[in-house]
This record gives sequence, structure tokens and C-alpha cells, in this order.
Amino acid sequence: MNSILLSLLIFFPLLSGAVLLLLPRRFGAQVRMAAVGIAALEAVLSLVLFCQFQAQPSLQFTEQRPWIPSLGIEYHLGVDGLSLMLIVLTTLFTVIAMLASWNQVEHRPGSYFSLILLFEAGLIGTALAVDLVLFYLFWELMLIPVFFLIGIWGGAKRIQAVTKFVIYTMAGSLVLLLSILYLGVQYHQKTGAWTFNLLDLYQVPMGLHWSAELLFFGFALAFLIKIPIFPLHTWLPDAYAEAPTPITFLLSGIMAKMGIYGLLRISLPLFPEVVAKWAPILSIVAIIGLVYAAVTALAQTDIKRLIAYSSISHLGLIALGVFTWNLSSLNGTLYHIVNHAVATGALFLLVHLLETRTGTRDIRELGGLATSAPIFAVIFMLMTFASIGVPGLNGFVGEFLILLGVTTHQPILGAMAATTLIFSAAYMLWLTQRFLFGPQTELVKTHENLELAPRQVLLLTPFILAVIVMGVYTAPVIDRIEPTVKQYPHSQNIQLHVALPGEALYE
Amino acid sequence: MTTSSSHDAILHTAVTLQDTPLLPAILAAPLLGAVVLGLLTLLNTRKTQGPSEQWVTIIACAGPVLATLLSGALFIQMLGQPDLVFHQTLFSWIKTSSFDLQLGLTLDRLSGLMVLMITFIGSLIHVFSSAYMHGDRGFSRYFTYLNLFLFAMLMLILSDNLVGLFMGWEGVGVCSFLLIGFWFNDPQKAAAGTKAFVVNRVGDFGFILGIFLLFQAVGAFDFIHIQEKIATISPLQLNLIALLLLIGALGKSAQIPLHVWLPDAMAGPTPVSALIHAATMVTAGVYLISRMHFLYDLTPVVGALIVTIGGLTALMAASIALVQDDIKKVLAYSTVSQLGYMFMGVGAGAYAAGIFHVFTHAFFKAALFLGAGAVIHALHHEQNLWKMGGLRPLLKVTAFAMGVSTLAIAGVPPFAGFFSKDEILWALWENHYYFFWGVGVLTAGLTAFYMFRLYILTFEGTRRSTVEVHAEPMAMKLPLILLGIGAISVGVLGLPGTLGLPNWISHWMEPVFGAHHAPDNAFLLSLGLMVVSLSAAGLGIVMAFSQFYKADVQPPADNFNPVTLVLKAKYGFDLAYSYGIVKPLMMAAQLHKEVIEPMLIDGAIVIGSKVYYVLSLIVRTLQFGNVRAYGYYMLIGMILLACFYFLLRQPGVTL
Amino acid sequence: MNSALFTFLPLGLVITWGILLLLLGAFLPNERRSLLTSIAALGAAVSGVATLFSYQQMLKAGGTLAPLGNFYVLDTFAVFFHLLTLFALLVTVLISSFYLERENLQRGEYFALLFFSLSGMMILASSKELMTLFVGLEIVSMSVYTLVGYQRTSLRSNEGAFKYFLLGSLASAILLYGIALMYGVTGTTQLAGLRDYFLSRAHTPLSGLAMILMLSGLGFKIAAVPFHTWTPDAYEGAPMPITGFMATAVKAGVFALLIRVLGEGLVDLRAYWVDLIAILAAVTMLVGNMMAFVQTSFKRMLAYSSIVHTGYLLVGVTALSNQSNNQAVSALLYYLLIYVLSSLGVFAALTLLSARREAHTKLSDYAGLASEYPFAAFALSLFMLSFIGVPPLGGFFAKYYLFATTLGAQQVLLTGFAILNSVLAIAYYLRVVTTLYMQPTGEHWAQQQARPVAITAVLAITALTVFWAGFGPFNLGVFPGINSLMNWLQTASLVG
Amino acid sequence: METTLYFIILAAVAVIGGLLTITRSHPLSATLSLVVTLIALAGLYALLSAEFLFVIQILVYAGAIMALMVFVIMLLNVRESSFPKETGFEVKVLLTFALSSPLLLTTLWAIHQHFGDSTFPALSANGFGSIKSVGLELYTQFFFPFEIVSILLLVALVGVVTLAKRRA
Amino acid sequence: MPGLTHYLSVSAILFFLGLTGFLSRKNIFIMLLSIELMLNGINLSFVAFARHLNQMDGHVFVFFVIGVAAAEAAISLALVILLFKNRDTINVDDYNAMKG
Repeated sequence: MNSILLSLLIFFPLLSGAVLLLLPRRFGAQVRMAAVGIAALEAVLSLVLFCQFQAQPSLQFTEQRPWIPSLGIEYHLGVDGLSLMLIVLTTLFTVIAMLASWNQVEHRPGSYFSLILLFEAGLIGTALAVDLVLFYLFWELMLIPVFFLIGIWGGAKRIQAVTKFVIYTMAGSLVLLLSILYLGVQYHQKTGAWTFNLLDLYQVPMGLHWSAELLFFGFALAFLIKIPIFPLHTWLPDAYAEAPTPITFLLSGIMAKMGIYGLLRISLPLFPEVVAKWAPILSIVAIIGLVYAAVTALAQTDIKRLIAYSSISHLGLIALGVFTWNLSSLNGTLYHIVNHAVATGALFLLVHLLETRTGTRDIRELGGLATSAPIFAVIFMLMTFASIGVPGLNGFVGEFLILLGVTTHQPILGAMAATTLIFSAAYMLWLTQRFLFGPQTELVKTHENLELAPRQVLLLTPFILAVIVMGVYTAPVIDRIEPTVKQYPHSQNIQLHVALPGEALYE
Repeated sequence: MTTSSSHDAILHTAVTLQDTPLLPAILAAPLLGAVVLGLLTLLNTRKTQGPSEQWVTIIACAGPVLATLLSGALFIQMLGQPDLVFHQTLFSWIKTSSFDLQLGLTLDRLSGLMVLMITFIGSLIHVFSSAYMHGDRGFSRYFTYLNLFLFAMLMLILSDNLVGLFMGWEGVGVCSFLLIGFWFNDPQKAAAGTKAFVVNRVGDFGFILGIFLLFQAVGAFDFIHIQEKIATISPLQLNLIALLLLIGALGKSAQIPLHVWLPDAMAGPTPVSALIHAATMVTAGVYLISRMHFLYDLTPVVGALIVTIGGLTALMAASIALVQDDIKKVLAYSTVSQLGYMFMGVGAGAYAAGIFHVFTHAFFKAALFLGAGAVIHALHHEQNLWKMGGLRPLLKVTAFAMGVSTLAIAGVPPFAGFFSKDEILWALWENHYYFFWGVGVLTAGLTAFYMFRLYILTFEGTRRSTVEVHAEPMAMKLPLILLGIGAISVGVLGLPGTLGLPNWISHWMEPVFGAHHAPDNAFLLSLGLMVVSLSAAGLGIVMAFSQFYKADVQPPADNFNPVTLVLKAKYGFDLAYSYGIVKPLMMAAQLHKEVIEPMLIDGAIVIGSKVYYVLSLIVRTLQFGNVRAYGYYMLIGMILLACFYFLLRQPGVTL
Repeated sequence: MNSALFTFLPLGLVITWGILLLLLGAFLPNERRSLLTSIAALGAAVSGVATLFSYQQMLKAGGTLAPLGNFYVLDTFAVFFHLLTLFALLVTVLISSFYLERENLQRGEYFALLFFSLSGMMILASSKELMTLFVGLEIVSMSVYTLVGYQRTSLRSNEGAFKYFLLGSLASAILLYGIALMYGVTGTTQLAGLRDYFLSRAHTPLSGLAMILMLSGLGFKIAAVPFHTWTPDAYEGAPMPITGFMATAVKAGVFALLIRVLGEGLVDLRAYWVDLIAILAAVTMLVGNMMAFVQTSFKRMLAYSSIVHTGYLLVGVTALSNQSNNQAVSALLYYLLIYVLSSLGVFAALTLLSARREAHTKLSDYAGLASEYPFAAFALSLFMLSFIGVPPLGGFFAKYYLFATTLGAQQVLLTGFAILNSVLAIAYYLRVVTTLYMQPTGEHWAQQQARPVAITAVLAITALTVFWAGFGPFNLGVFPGINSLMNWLQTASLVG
Repeated sequence: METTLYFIILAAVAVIGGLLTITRSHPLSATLSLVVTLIALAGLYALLSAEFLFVIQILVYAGAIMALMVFVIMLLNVRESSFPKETGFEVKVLLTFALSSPLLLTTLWAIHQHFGDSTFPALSANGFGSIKSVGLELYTQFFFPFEIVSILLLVALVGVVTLAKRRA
Repeated sequence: MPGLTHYLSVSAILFFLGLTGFLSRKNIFIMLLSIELMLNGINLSFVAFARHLNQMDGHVFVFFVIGVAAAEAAISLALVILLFKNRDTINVDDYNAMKG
């Protein structure tokens, strides 16, 4: 059964982005318009997908065609609970990122907007690919537009930042490529056939052989860099800080999640035994990263960098959820992916709006913004609360599920991870204390119009709604992701680390 | 009247669960108010004038009043039916295949009492605030927060499961943060809010871990199921869970070592202090322990710990209060001290006594804070006791309310505080915590002393300030009067059972905490103990009068009395935290930012690339342009290939 | 007789055209010299068509045409290289017309030498006899020595040619000594004969030595470290189109020879040469990368980059064996194809942009090119990204296919090392892109406005092909996908 | 016996000529030394019954190519001062030879390993090494390479013209 | 009787003498002569092998090598002329404008 919806989701922005990119420079304004229109249509498509999605564990809307049969490479797409939310997030975030940069791009706006479309296509393709080579293809495709977006439209130190970013992530990618190839070769040696179809590869247990461990780390390296996990994270603050903020918004909101997605889609089901063996160490690393980034965030004076570090910290928690790898933590991971995207994304957007008005992101120059821009402050506080996991807002649900999973699995790790409650509150509230509250600084006083314009509030409304609705009404998302998650441990005959006792009680 | 059947099968106790839509309505009322007010506030941010104060007041007070009425109606229904528990499942909050976390509300006798008290006092404080906050630019914002707080507090109390409770728990924390930093342009006030939240988060850290471990042990979040299965948990785990939940309680209820935030929290508007930081939110810890009494019943060791912490906190805070000059700070430490009392009570297993003290304390402490608020309001935001004095004729209602409340808190019969405090002391004695009984008595004496010091310095003697005094408006008077009456009278709900008197509250709580019968021969003993504690209070009062009730009372000269110094330094907790945790943490952060991140972590990469670059330069020097050198390279290349081939690879070659 | 005609038709055409151009160059009046370009281009095209025609006949004849025994054979492998080098020739001719005009160097010998050198390459791809191959190699080398030194007034050109020549002669001698010893051991110079010999006879130290000498000589021609030292100087000194020609056609031709020798003649000695090749490959990649990393001259950087690609190709060569020849050969061919196309594009762009007397060969000269020459910058970036191996560009699939093959041949460590080197390579390729797009535009671009159609067309074609090679997944009607290409390349096997 | 003697003499002359070639400081004397080697080699060819090559070696190689070399050296009229100063190059020669000697020794050892003391077989074909037989070989079996050598020479011709011709 | 090994030894020695000369001399002419020496060494091998194998191929190869040597000599001399005219030196060490 081939459905072309997924292909449409990928190729619509890809091709239109490519075409728009090739248009001459003088069509900048029109290209911008068209790009937003395309992104909006794409968002509608993804919502159609979301609504038509069945709460089943299997891949849906699959499309499978031979591509390079001699090498066993297929064009194989499918969506399941792991990827669904990423798709929806991507399309929505793309529209918002475009709207947020609407008037901000003076230099070659056409290219800027068409590159965002290409980026979107890369992200969606990564999430939809079921064939490893196809996955790799889109994995890299998402890098190149970002390279240009940061490199051309970024801040003063953009070239260093972008070079570091690309070399870092490409190093990971190339190792990923090697791993994919070697996996294919192993499969070939075992079965005599070439395939990179994940569904087929799942069927061949890799066991605990040293080569399996090597392969696992090959895959994991790419994903951990992308996420990024301490100590592979140092590209992130620079890249996030130098990127145009709507792009930072996309990077933190979505691209970072692709690393998590890769772990879930590839590493976990392919190497369950290896993950089981290494999970303790990886978990510790994730927790170290979580605490490390949180502490580092405390010292930041650039709001964007601070949020970037907070992002690393949160992603440490999410990765911990992956490595803990039980039902609750995986549910939480997938849920928190969305939460983090929404809350951190909104924070970046707010910083962007602030920066476009004041021209600075330095906390020391700002202060008392809540007086000049109360609505800005309210939304910022709301997102702060969501980000630090206040119950009733979405951040809590994810943190709760992850920490529950971790604690029930390994209480000590849970206790270490739960320090995020304290740290996140400390650095985020201290941030708001310094730049939203307190007396107004000269800079804030001299700037007339710091408050958000109504259309900007409108732009942020989806985030506000998401933060609140997803905080109390979790069923739409969890119902869709859980069947897939549930399938995970069972499909590989690996026992849940801890059988959650509640199961017996409620069933 | 429908009876929920789902729980019948599980519960073996005779409890009738009754679904009622009124329960969500109690919650909804303040939430709706908060939403409306919030929107109103946001829509008016661009205008120079906020929304009309009248309307805001009406909307703001409607919610709490309605909630009071509703909870009162339910409370009345419960009166004759010990087995009646109201319950309403709202919706499934988080549902995975390992658990279904339903947000449910339950109103049993414990929560019923709490809700009634909270809504009632909350309503009064709303009314009071309408006068207190008059003219403030953030008038509507204030009430938004206050309504939201009430919602969260009710959520905390009414939730039928730990996660819902935690939601309310954090919710009140957020509101507390917002209200402490209400005047956020003052950096100290904003910082106080952050401090309160972060310190509370330390407690929440323990709390949520406790929830997780409990879930791991019993597989449920709701109290009914937890109670069902509590016996199946191993003692070690049980103690751990009890300890973790206790950490949460310590944070919220400002007990040692997490008490440091509460005095700072006085930065908020005074009615807020009354409501949140005296009457309701800070007692949540006591509520939590009472709610989880079935757990703490099984963990006497943790109980002893609670008594110890409570006792130390009570004594420490009371002693600090002796030297405070800020009227609100005195009250704040007094609150901490009283909370210590409550902890001693619940720690000793006297949950009803603890809750009773929560109840009475809510009245007299709210009255005290509101009174303080009225005084501050009257004196144009003057908070220093030494600049007050002689206000009684000018603020009669306030003086009345504060006077009776002072008597109540000092433990003078028949005012409310006497009975509840005595219950706790008796429970301590009864459970062989003789030392802590002593601590309680000592604290009672200190309390009497510093509270009368406060009262005398504020209302008696000569006026030491010259500003024109604002009289209390009606909106202030009414709550003060009602609370004052409460401070006088609510003690009758818990007359000492040991004296053979009807202890209504203990009886009321029996379905929750179980029956507790005083030993038969306790009459004389309890009477004797009462006399001892009374005399301690009396001593305190007498000393206060002798020291401060004179016309020319002067602030004590700065002396370097070591005791005073220690007390002024608040036993050095803030200092220790500052130098033990905050400063090292900030230094670590700076270290990360300046050294570890750029030099070590990124440094490894940077150094790696530098090394690569230098190596490349070295390799480059080999290519120095000379053809013959290049020829040599070829020769050497050939020789190396031959070496590799002949020495390492060629099979069958022997050299 | 017919088959002989078809076999030699392309080669004959190329040689004839070379002589024709020589004559025309001598007799055409100066002002009509520009005609030479068209004739040369026509010659390349005609030869290409003839090759296709011969290919048809070859298919009819069952896949091989060898009227003269193994001295000159037409098989798919050969046809691939004929077409590839002819395409490189065509592109070189097209970009040379602009270049020669700019540098005022229009002369017939230039094109004649290109055609003669191409005939040498055709022999390299087609011959299966060592001495013929050697002579063919010398034909290529002699022509290219001359072409490198073509700008006689330029000292760099002189020096490049001279260094190339001196070291080239040395390498030729070494290679020839290897051939001689091999001949002495086996009694034959036919590749088939070598193979027969080693199938039944033991490998002795002398044959090993012969092999090492041959590998060293060939290592020089393909620019493998440490035999690479001529490359940067010759590339830098040569006129830009010739640099491109060397980096593409010459390299492809020599690789055809290497693949023939190792994959056909000495394939049974794989166990003996595979480690040597692996070592060469590793050192070549690493040193190439390091040297490219520290270059400031774009042209010289490309020279080192071509060395690095030699390294990758050598990695692929290690996969040649009796069993997996099909795949190994096709992977190598695919890599060469993409590499040649990208390099042609790069040198076409550089020919256009380097300005008179090649004033702009420093990378910093190209700062902000994108705003003045958006298309050239775009194409250059595309090629750089393809070199890095970014999907969906051809460079990615080339690497992919190559590494899949080497992994299949159990060269895990080597492949891992190649991947590591791909990471190292990102640094300097990316620097080009950042320079083109992300730095302020240099002022000198304002004066330079030439946009010759031929070069633009070359850029467009190469860019499109490189793009298509990665992203043309399916067979869309008449438009073949890379799958067809790979299938076709798999028919170009050498053994069995 | 005679053959051995001839071989020893010719081989010695060839090697000494080679040694002289690389150790003369003036190119002309080096060229002449090389001619000596070439002639000695021609002698060795004769010993190996390669009469055609014997002729070619003397005529073409020693005669033509070396004459060309000498001609160019004279034509350029390089002054002594333009010669590179190569003081102590003998040491360098010695060192280089020492450096390459492992390879040389390996070669000698490998040759010995492979061929041992094998003597030449009796000649089977009539006219081995004669002009006729070489010609036959060239025009039948090695027709193709023979043809392309002509292309090579053409290339060389064009190359020389391109590089060295005087141009307006 | 001198056998194949002897001839080959002479050939190898000549080859390596040529190599030595090429690498150790700065005079362009002597370097070119060294190349010729190497080629002649190889030729001797070919001839000896031909004799050893009793086939004529080796002789043909020598013929080809002489052709190649002629071509090389021609090109080399042209280059030397060009260089000498431009730079007025026959010291190869002077040709080092390009490096790195």
C-alpha cells in the first residue's frame, strides 16, 4: 500500500524550495510570500496526517519503492508514533519561524526563505525515512540549509560558529554513514542480501558482539552530537548564539530532536542488548550533561546562550529518558520533545523579538522589562514556568514521565536527574529576575516600544495554547505515541527494566 | 446521589463515595476569576489606568466567596455522616498503559475542614486586600494572582492523588513567587521571590522522588490505593518515601533547614503574607503529612525526625523573633515557629492536633498579619516596630483583632491558640517526647514574650511616628473583626479531651485518622502540664510588659551580646547557604563558563585542531620545492614499501 | 575486419583530429585561430559519438572487441574511460577557448597535444599489455609535460613542467624496471599471461620487487603519497584548463591502467599488494588532507584535494579481488565519474574567475563571490559539498558506493580511516564555501565581467550531473537514474 | 670461457662508465662516459645474441641520442660559472648510493633467489636477435605498440616545437 | 659462463647508479644522463630476459624503450633550453619558486 502523502510532505517543500532558491534576487518579496504560503500548506498537510493517524504501533502511510536495488537501497517512508509529533512540530515551527523573520531579513530574503523550506524538507524526510540510506540522505540535507542560514544571515562570529557546527555534526554524520554501511555489510554477510530497510534490519539481532557495540557507538555518536550530549555540545552555544534567532528556534525546537529520534528509531531497536549494557554509563553521562549545562547556564550573560545551555540541560534529561528505556521514560521522552520544542522555541522567539527592538541580548544591559513590556513578560514567564516543569503546563508532563521512568528503574539516577527541578528553576528564574524585573535600565528606559505588537502576540498564541493544553490534556499526543513506544521493548524480547506495577492494577 | 462503585470493591472501610459537581465548582470559581482578571489585566496593560477597581474587587471576591459557600454546603452535608466522602473524577490527565493518572477531587473530613478554612479566610483576605491594594497600578494583577493562588491551594487540598496535590503544591509556589515579587521593580523583592521558589524546589525535589518511589512500590498515585497497599512496602522503602515526602513538606512549611525563604517572603504585599505565608500555603506541609498519615503511622523513626525538626524550628524561629524589629519579620518568624509546633504535633502522630493548630493558627495569624497590614497601611508603609507605638486609639479594630490574636498565639485560655497548642504539647508528652514538650513550653514562653512585645510596641505607649495615620476602611475592618472573633472562639472546637471536655475536632477527624482515646487517668497530668505551659506563657507576657510597657521605651542599643548577635544573624543560615551553596555554585558556573567550557571541553577540540594545524605545517615543510628532495621521497617511499613487504608480509621469506 | 574498424575508430579519430589540428594550427591565419576551438570541440564530440557507435558494435559482438589480441581491447571498462576522458577533453577544449583568448595563447599545438594525450589515455584504458600501456603512458606524459609548460613566458609554468618532467622520467624508469622484472619472471607482458602465471606459480621475492617497483611508478602517476610531490607544483604551474585536464582525464586514465594491472593482471596476488595499497591510500589521504588544510592558494589546494581523492580511490582499489570485481570496479568507476565531473566544473569556474595571468588563485581572492557571480559560486559550492560527500550530491553516492564495497571486502579499518579523513577534508572544502558566500565581496570582482557561454554551459552541465547523480533516484522514462548507471557500471568488470 | 672474460670486461666497463657518468662535474665528460657505457652495453647485447639491438644501440643510442645531448650542451654554451657548485658531491653520491643500496641488495638477492645459477638455454629459433626476426616480431605481434611509438615520437616532436620554438 | 643472474646484476647496478646520479647531482644534464643510464640498465634486463626466455619480445621492448628514451631526450632538451633561456641556470635546486 503506497500512500503519497508522505512523499508529498517531503517533496512539496523540497522542490518548491529549490525552485524558489533559483529565482533571481529581485523576486525576494514574492518568494517570501510564496514560501510562507507553501509552509502553511505543508502545515495543513501535516495536520491532516495527524488527524488521520491511527493509534496503532505499526508504520502508517508507508510508501515503498525500489531505488537502487543493486545496493539494497529503497525509497521507503512511513510514519508512526515516534515521528508523528516531529512532523507536526516541524511544519508548524517552520511557519512560525518564517513569520518571525518576516521583516527581519534584508539581505536576500528570497534565499533565506527558500532555504528554510529546504531545511523543513530535510527534517521531515529524516523523520519519515525507513531506509537507513534515505535517512542519512535527509539527515545531511537538513544540515546544509542551516549552514547557509547561519553562515549568511548570522551574527558577527557566524563563520567560526558555522564551521564548528558543520565540522562537528558532519564528523558525526560521516561516522553514521560508516556505521550504516557496516551494518549493511553485516546484514549482507548474514543473509546474503543487501538491505537498509530498518524493518528488515530489526529482524536480525545484532547481539552483544563487539561489532554490534562498535556499530552502536557509531550511530550514537552522530545522534549524540546532534542532540547534543555533554561533552559533545560545544558547537551548540556558538551556533545557537550566532544563528538568526528564528533559525535558532528551529534548531533547538526540531533539529536537536532528530538526534533523539535517531536514537529511538535506530539505536534502540537495532542494538537493544548493547543499549542495555551501556545504558548505565550513558545515563550517567546524560545526567552529568544535564547538571553541567545547568550550572554553566547560571553564569551566562547572553540570554540566548543561557537558553541554549538550558536546552542542553533539558536534552540531557530527554536523552536520559531514552537510555532508561522503559515505557514511562520513552513516553516522557517523546512528550518532552514536544514540550521542550514549544517552551524553548517560544523563549527563543521572545528573545528574538526583544533583540530586534533593543539590539542586545545582554542581561546586564536589560532590566525591568516587565514594566515596559508586561505582555512580553507574562508570556516569557509562562514559557519559563513551562520550561521548568510547573505542573499544569506541558513541561511537567514530560519531566514527570521521564523522571518516573528513571526513578522506578534506578532511584539513584532518578534522584540525580531530578535535580533539574532545582537547577532549572534557579537559572531560569534568576534570568527573569535580572532582566524582566528589577529597576529599568537606561537601555530599557530609552526604548519606547518594547511591548509585543498584537500580531506578535498572535504568533505566540499557538505556543501559549500548546503549553497550557498539553499540560492538562495529554491524551491526543500520548494516545498516538504510546502504541509505538509500547511495541519497543517487546519487539526485541528485551524485558522492561522494571515492570511497572501499575499495569496490573489498572488492566 | 450516586455512589461511585469503582472504589467500593477496593475500599474495605465503610466510606460512601459521593460524586458531586460542586467539588469542581469550588475549584472553578477562583480559577474563572483568575482567568477573567488575567485577561482584564492583559488587555489593560497599555492604558495608564488599570481596570476599574470596583469591578475587579467584585470579580475577585466572587470566586472565593462562592467557593466558601459551596464548601460550606458540602461541609454541612458531611456533618452527621462520618462515612460520607465527596469525590469527583475530573478527567484523565496522563494515561499510559502502565497507569492512568486521573485528576480527581475528594472532600473528606480533613480536606473539608481545610477547604472551609481556606476559602473563608481567603475570602476575608480578598476583601481586605481590596482596601489595602487600593490605588496600586497592579491592582487587577494582584487579584489575578490571588485568585489563582486560591485555585492552586484548593487543588492541593482537594486532590485525591499525590500528583494532583503536587500540581497544587507547585501552583501555590508559583503564585507565591509571583506575589512575593509583586513589586518587581525592587530587585530585593524580585530576588526574594526567586529565593522562595528555588528553596521550595529543593523540597519539591524530594517530594516528587517520594511520589515516584511510592508509585514504584504500590503502583498508584491516589491516596486510596496507596493506603490499600501501604502495608506491602518494605520498611526501608517506607522510611525512605516518608523522608522524601517530608523534604517536600519541610520546604513548603519552612522548616529547618529550608525555612530561609519565608522571612524574605515578607517582601510581598501584607495580605499575601497573611494568606499564603501564614494561613494557608505554608501549612501545606502539615496537611501533606496528615494526608499521608497512614504512611507516617508506619514510620515512627521519621516521626521522631519530624518532631525534632519541628521542635528545633519552633525554638529557633521564636528566638530569632525576639530580636526582630520589622513587624512583618516578627510575624514571619512567629509563623515559622508555629509551623514547627504543627510539625511536632503531626510528628508525634497527633494529626488532628496538628490540623487543629493549623486551623486556629490560620485565624489568629491571618488576623495578626492583616492587622500588621492595616498598621503598615496606616503608617504609609512603615514596618519598623520602633517607629510605631500608641496606635490603639487610632486603629481600634486593628488593635482589637491583633490583641485577641496575640492572646491566642500566646496560648492564653480561652483563646483559640491555647487549645490547639495544648493538644500538641499533650500529644508530645503522651508519646514520650518529654524533651520536645519542654521545647514546646519554652517556645510558648518565648512566643508570648515576643508577641506581646510586638503588640505593646505597636499599640501601646506613646506614638513614636509623626505621620498622619490612615484609619482602616470598612473593607479592612470587617475581615479583622471576623478573624478576631475567630481567634477568640475557634478554640472551642477542640477542647481538651483529657479534661473530659468534648473535643469536636478530634472526633470529626476520626474517620480519617482513626479513633484516639485519651488514657483514663490523664486528667490530672494534663491539667498539670497545662499549668506549666500557661505559666511559661504568663512569664513571657509579664516580662514583655515589664520591659516594653512604658512611655519612653527605647530601642536597645547596639550591643555585642553574643546571643543577640547570633539571633540577629538568624543562626547564620542565610550566611551558610550563601557561602556554602550559592557562592560556590556561582563560582562553579563562572568556572564552567570561563575555564572548563572554553578550555577543557571545547578546548580539547580546539587543541586537537591546533595540533592538527601544526602537524600540517610540519608536513608542509617537507614540500620545500626541491626536485631532488622529491626524488628522495620517492626512493624512501619505495624502500619503505619494500621493507613492509619483505619484512612483514611476504610469506616464505627467511632472512 | 569490420570489428577492427570499430575497435580503432575512436582512437583513429582522435589521432587524426590531433594531426588535423596540428596542420590547421600551422596553416590557419592568425585571425582565424579561434576556429580551432570549434574544430577541436567537434573532434571530441565526434569521437564520443564514434565511441558510442563502437560500443554498440561491441555489444553486438558479445561484450568485447579485440581484433589485435590484448594490445587494444574494447570492452565496457574501456568504453567508460573513453567516454569519460573524451568528455573531459571536450570540457577542457571549451574552457580553453576562453582561457587561450584571454592569455593570448591561441595555437594549434595546444589542441593537438590534448588530442594526442587523449589517444594515450584511450590506450591506457584499452590495452592489456604492459609495454603498450607503458608507451601509452609515455604518450600521455609527454603531451602533458608540454602542456604544463605551455605558458612559456611564465616561470611557474616552466618550473612546473620541468619538475613534472624530471620526476616523471624517474618514475617511468622505475615503472619500466618493474615491468622488465615482471616480464623476466613471467615471460610475458600480457595481463592475461601474468594472471595465468600467478594462478599456478608461486610468488617470489623478485615478482614482489617487480610489483613494488610498478606500484611506485604508478603511484607517481596517480599522485599517491609519497610519490605525489610533483602534483602541487605541476598543477599550480599549468594553465588552468590543463590543471583541470590533469586532475580529471589524466588521473582517470592512469587509474584505468592501475585498475587494469591490479584488477586483471595481478588480481591473484591481491593478498600481496592489498596492504601496500592500503598503506599508500592511508598516507595519501592523510598527507593530502593536511597539506590541503594549510594552503592559501585555491589552485594548490585543489591539487592536494585531488591527491586526497587519489587516496579514496586507492581505498577502493583494495576491494579489487577475484570475487568482488564487479562491484569494486563499478564503485571505482562511479567515484571517478563523479570526481571527474566535479573537478571539471571546479576548474571551469576557476578558469573563468582566475583573471588574466591567473592573478586570482588565492582563496581569499574569492571572498564574497556569490554576490557577483552567483551561478559560479553556487556551482563551486555544489562541487565542494560533493567533494565532502554531502547527500544528495554525486560525491555522496560515490563515497557511499566505494566505502560499501571496501567494507564488503573487509577493509574496515581502512574505511574507517577514510571516513576520518573525510571529516578532516570538511575543513578546507567548507572554507571555500564560507569564503564564497559569507565574506564581504572583494572589490576586484567589479572589473571582471566576462561570462562566456561555454563555461557557463559547462558549469551547468557538470553541476546538474553531479546533482542528478545523487538525487536522480528513479528511472523517469528516458531519463536514467543512478541505478541504471550503477547497473551499467557493474557490467564493466575485468575478470569473469 | 671467452664469453666469461668478455662479460667481465664489458660489465666492468659498463659499470665504471656509469659510475663516471654520475661523478663527472662537467656534463660533457659525463656524456662521454655514458657513451662508453652504452657501447659496453652494446657489447653485452652481442654476447646475448641480440645483434639487431647491438646495432641499434650503437647507431641510435650512442650515436644519435647522445649526439643530440652533446649538441644541446654545446648549443646552450653554458658557462662554467652557470654550473651548479657541487663541492663534495662525491660524498652525496656515496650517501645516496648507501641509501638506495638496501633496495639494490634486495634486488640482487631477489634475482638470485629467483633465477639462482640458471644458465641460458640453447637458442631454438634461427636468427634469434637478428634484424629480420625482430622486424617480424615488430610488424606482426607488436604491430600496435610499434605504431603508437610513432605517435609518441610525434608528440615529442610537437612538444619540442611548442616548448622551444622562437615565437613572435 | 655468465648466467642470467650476472647480467641482471649488472643491469640492477646500472639502474641504481642512474638512480643515485639522479638524486645526488644538481646539474640538469647529469640528471638527464642518469635517467638514460637507468633506462639502459633496464634494457640490459630485457635483453637478458629475452635470451633467458628464448623469445624475441624483449628485443622489441628494448626497441620501444629506445623510442621512449629518444622522445624523453627531445622533450627534456627542449625544456632545458626553455629554462636556461628564462632562468640562466642549470642547477635544479634553483627551481624552487613553488613550494608548500
